[in-house]
Amino acid sequence: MQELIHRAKSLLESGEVSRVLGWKKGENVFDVEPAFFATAEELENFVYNGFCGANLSKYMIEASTWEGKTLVFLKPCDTYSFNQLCKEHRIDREKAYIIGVGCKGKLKAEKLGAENILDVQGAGYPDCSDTLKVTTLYGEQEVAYKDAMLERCHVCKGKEHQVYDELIGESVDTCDADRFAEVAKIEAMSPEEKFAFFQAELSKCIRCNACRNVCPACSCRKCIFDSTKFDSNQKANTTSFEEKMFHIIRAFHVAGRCTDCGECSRVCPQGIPLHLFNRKFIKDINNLYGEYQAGVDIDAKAPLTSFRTDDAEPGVGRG
Amino acid sequence: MSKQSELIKEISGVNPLKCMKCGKCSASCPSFNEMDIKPHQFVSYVQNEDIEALTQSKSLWKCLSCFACVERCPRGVKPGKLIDAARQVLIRQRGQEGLTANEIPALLDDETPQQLLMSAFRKYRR
Amino acid sequence: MQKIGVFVCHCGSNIAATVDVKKVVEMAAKEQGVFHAEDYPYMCSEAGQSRIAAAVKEKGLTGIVVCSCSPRMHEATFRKAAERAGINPYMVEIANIREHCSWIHKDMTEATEKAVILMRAAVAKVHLNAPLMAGESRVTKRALVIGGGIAGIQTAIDIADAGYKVDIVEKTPSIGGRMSQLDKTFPTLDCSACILTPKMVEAASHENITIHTWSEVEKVSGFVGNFTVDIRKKARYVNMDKCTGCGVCQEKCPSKKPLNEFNRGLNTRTAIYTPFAQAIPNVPVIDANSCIKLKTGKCGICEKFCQVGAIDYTQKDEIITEQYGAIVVATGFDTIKLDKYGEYAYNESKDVITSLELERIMNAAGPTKGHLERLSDGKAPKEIVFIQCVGSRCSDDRGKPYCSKICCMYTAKHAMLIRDKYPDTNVTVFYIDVRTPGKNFDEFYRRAVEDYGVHYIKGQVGKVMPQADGSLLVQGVDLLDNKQILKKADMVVLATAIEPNPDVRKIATMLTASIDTNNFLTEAHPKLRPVESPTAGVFLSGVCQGPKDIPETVAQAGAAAVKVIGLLAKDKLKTNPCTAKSDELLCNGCSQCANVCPYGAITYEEKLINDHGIRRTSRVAVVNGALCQGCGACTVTCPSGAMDLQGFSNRQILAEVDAICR
Amino acid sequence: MYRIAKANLNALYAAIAASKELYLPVRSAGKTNFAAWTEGAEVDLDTLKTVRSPKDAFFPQSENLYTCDRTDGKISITPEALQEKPFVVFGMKACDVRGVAVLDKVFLSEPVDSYYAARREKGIIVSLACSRPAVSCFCQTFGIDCAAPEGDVATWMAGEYLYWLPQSEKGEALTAELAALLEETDDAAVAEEKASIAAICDRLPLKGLSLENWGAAAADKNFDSPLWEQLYKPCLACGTCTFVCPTCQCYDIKDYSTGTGVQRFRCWDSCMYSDFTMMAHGNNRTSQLQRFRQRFMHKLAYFPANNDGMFSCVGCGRCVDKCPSHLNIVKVIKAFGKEGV
Amino acid sequence: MPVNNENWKPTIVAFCCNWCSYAGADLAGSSRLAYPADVKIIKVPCSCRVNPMFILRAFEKGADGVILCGCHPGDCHYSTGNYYARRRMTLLFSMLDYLGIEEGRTRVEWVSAAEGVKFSETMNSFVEKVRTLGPSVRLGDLRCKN
Repeated sequence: MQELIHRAKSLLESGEVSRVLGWKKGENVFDVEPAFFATAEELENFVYNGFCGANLSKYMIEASTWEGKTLVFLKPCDTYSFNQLCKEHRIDREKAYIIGVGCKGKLKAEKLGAENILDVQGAGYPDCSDTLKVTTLYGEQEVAYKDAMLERCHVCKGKEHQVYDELIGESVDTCDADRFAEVAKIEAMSPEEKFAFFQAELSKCIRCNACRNVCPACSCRKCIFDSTKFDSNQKANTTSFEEKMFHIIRAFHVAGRCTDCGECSRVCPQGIPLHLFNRKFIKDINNLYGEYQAGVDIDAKAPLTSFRTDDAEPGVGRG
Repeated sequence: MSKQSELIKEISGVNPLKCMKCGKCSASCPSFNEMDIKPHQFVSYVQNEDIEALTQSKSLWKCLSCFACVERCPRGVKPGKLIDAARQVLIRQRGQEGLTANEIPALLDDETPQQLLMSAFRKYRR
Repeated sequence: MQKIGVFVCHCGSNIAATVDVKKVVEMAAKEQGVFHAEDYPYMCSEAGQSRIAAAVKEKGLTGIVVCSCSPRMHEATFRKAAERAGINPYMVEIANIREHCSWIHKDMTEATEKAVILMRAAVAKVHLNAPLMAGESRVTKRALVIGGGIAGIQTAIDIADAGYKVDIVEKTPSIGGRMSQLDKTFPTLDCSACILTPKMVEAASHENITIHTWSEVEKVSGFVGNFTVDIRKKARYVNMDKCTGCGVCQEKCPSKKPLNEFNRGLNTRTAIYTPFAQAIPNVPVIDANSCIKLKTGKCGICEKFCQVGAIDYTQKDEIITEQYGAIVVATGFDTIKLDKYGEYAYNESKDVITSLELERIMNAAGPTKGHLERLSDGKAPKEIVFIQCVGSRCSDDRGKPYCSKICCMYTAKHAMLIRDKYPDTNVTVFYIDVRTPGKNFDEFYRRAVEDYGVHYIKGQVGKVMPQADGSLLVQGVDLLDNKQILKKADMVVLATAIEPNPDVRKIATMLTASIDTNNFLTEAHPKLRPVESPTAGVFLSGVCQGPKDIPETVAQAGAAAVKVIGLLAKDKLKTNPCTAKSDELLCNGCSQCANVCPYGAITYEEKLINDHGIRRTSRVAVVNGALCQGCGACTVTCPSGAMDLQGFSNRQILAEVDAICR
Repeated sequence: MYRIAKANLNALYAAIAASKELYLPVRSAGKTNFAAWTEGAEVDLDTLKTVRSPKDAFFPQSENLYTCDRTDGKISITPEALQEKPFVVFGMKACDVRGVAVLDKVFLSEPVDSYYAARREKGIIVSLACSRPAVSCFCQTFGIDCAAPEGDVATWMAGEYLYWLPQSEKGEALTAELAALLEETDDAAVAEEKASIAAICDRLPLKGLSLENWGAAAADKNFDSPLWEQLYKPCLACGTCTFVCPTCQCYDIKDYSTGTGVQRFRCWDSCMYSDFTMMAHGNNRTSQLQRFRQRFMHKLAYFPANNDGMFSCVGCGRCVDKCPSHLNIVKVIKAFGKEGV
Repeated sequence: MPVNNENWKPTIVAFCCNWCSYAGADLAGSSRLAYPADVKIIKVPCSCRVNPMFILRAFEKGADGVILCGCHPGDCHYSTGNYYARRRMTLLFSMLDYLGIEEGRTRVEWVSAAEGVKFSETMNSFVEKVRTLGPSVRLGDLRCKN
């Protein structure tokens, strides 16, 4: 971590970058927040540990409009989003100096009992340990690092950075599950079971829009659900199948653009597994139109803005 | 409306209205000269609901069910199926009075084509 | 807030017999924003249109809903009426209560309910309609004719005579098309070449006509008035400018195996060849697939003998790009393949031939130098049987469901010519019907029967059986005699069905012109616009639109030319205002819309945006209204809803959905 | 003081639900939220904080106000019926009960919001002491004692019993209705539980959180502080903090087209949203900094200025737990505290 | 929720492209090929104009089935529109299946201007299918009903 701070300071001092986009210490070990640092002094509060899950690519949209370059620290999975945003002309590559940071898996504080944590030992970077020692208000406990990881780290797309100016730090492969297993499990359910599952999950939705606002693909200047152009009075929620329209359309709008960064599921206050929507589309796209990973190749044709004359017909695989 | 003509249409699945009277069925038929009612005329009999004449005709038993007419008909009318259905109607009318398999050998003569025999056996076994 | 008038048409009894029009009027009057509702027997009539105008004036209407027949029928009529009445033509919406309602439903209550809902949907849409202004686009004063047969030649000459430049693209080495393969023409028995070659020469020498033979259309973009076309000029390996057409190269060419396409493969030609003597241009091409030099690098005989040094083995295909205001499709036809008709033994016997092959046999320049001979043994046939409707009027997948139209007449012609030239030859024609609607057509047919003794038998042939002695046994039926006929013949001629040139599908796709299930190009209207394609700026000439004979083809060619001339005579065209439009306040500049636009109508600009007082410079999409054709692909790709389609906006369609589902 | 064995709670719920609507924390799809009680619902009194606060019971996320309909050219207006059936909100924590007091200030001051007033009148609050307060809790800062919650009835979980203390007329009436299930007992167990809770509260990391630089006086003082520029940056402009908050009371009024008319409804809105209070000319707060500042200034300065010093934060800590960027009101309070303006 | 009520009439929204399917519907009309009056057609320039939102909105507002008709692949008046529509609808329908929405409620059919018979047959079979499924509730918006 000191290496990151050191490097950031020297880039700031040399004037190569005007600011640094990274993570800042919070009140506790886990409540790190994304932050811009303008001076070496401010960088004293820089932190990079197992709780730095936030995907900073999204903040680069705004940073691209500012004078000068921004040094941004990107984890391997964040670089997919960065690329995708470059592809869509939302980020100016020239305005970013990217340090690709290593990743050994990111943690979900909730899995450690976030509301009672006083301290966590072993979540640092690069020196994290296999077992986290958690001190809570109500006693101490040990949790395997693996067991506290975000869902997305278990199905990690790999620790290769897709875009960077330099790389710092080592990574550990954390992938130990099939990315599409959950989707396949739901696909195998009966329609009634599927409906019951999603109804229970979506009924929790409070339409706080955290999933949308954290999503690098959902970075429309004005979301159609906020705009009057579609007559979509989506501020009120419904009682039958709450917020389905919002979540289906949101997933549809990011289909072929979603890099599966998993931020939506990370931030949902109600713990709705929102990645199941996006991953369903990714699975279908891979199956029907060939493997496609958004954010890998800036020049690749996106699956929903291209076609083949012998594409599958709608409803293929039904009944 | 003659029930029998409806029955024939139903059994055969033939729509006589499709016929454009080109005669290709009769031109293709190997038993043409044996027949009193010619293949291209079958549809007219069904359309005119003159099923009686059709079921009484020699043609009924002269059709070899070779289905050349079915194959070659440009309009998909399939006169061979019509005659097949006419036989079926007759058989249903006769009910138990029909020939039994045992009675057949006595009625055979050398000129009866083998295919007709096979066709006949097929019907009688039902 | 719109003031809407609803006008319900009875269409005589077409609508009124099934839909309670009074009820529709009554319900319309209750709709929000509807200030006027009335019904009338024929809304499209002069009187009906006047009522609309009167209501607009009297009630100050701003929007109009006409409940009538399909908008495909009279939308334009009512838009014009609205314009005359002083409101924007795009403030009119049609509720289709005839084709989509009265004609398909029998129950009056049910049909009326549906008509009311369709009316409501149209009213809901009009509430959100906005006046649209047609833009203008320039017209390139040059036409392209695809296909150099008689249809293409005639169209080109007519357009050129009116003073406009025309290019003909022909994929074979020479213009002339099918007609150049014919011997004589019915019902006058003119020599085909004698009437065609002057036309070919006229086209070739016309100062306004450029002919690209041995060329194919590669790519078409743009729109009416402004097409951009890539033409592939295939390598000819002969320099057009140097060649004198002396023909020595063809005499000397050692590769003599390739089948002669012009003679329908009945004989062979050399690798370097001109398809026929009167070819235009009279410059040979080298068939790269059979040229020894091009295949193995050894030979070069033609080059050696060419006194002007016109042979150039290094030629490559060349793509030229041209601008056109209008495109005429004149791609013609071919005969169908007879592989599925085993009963006629076409593939078994050389003496079973198609009528087009007979044309070549009868032609003095053909494989038999014009002598009527059996191709198997060269003997003169004494018994000839013609079979009509081979593959025509056939509802299964072996043939075509339509009548090929020309066979009855050319068979009569063939029969007559044979009987005339070879009186000792018997000619029998098996027919289903003899169809002779045309000037002097039936007279012609009767002459064949009465004056030339052609034996017409009503009935079909079931089977043609080649015999060991080389003859053909024809089993047919005489339906009038009710007799089966077994006839020995020396030659059987099949009146084979014609089908559109197989290339037409590819061309139609490039032109975005629609084709029907038989691959014939579709007209904009089967009766009223028979020579126009539904795609603006694309016109139809000849058999590509449907079977026709030479006079009809020439007539249609002329008609297509007139339509082209009418188009090229304009300096500017009004463009469809129902185009996409980007809201720069919402646009993300992500380029997804541009990726799906088939017309390249979307570009991006860095623009200073004032968003309610907040200023920023942003990359935003800009739609070129002249290029946009209004498909709407971009609108769905746009996640922020910045891209919308005028005339079919998101809110308009949602309003229709709401009205139907309420 | 009354008590009921925990094992009997289902009977208690059933008895309440027999004549009233009953809302209480129910676990569903892995999360606990207030929901209507039904036979077989998985009641969860152990989870300290429901994801969203129980303010829905009085101020639902969306509610119809009235319906307009145009039939045969005539317009009719039908107001939504006011709450008539009595209901009980069971298991509200001390902070959430105070949250209702904050809402009262807004909706019960003139002009009184009749929909809210009806719900307050018909609603009975049965609060529950917090056995295990959490790290993110700071209700003490606002003078709230989570061991002695307010409400019509206060309850405590101790040992095998739920202890029940009516604290108002409504509470007494409810207790009377449930007399058959409740047995009288002394205060001993509750006193012990209160002491235990107090001991935990003493150890809470946010115990000493000071509001020194906040309150009515801060309205002008803190407005132009350069700190906001620092603080707001990570904010994603989502509404999580607002929608889990027990005191946020901003709403939007919208019309839902029924085809022949409209339903006018109101729904929660968030000052964090860019289209909050959007008007024809645009928005009166044009940057996220302004929107971010508004939320905290409202809770910590403007509200106290207009309501006799009452803060509109109750220290429940939900926003602290849920913010996707780990921004929160505590960081804001501290930032200005450090400054010591 | 299948209903036994014979009189129940589903609400069916059919989006038809202007060039092929709308003309196909016209042809069905001029050929007097009957199909249930439950089908209401909305004209769109091309199948690619149909936003998934329109389809969800229809269900939200009470439609029981939504069908999209366009030109046959390869025959699009705009060359490529229906290819995009095909991918979009394939994914959307797959998502709806995934959410447990009855699959018979959505359909895409390619109907050319010459296929009046196909149009009519398609509508007949689609309405029949939706009838067996009964009223749509899973995607409905309860605000519509109160």
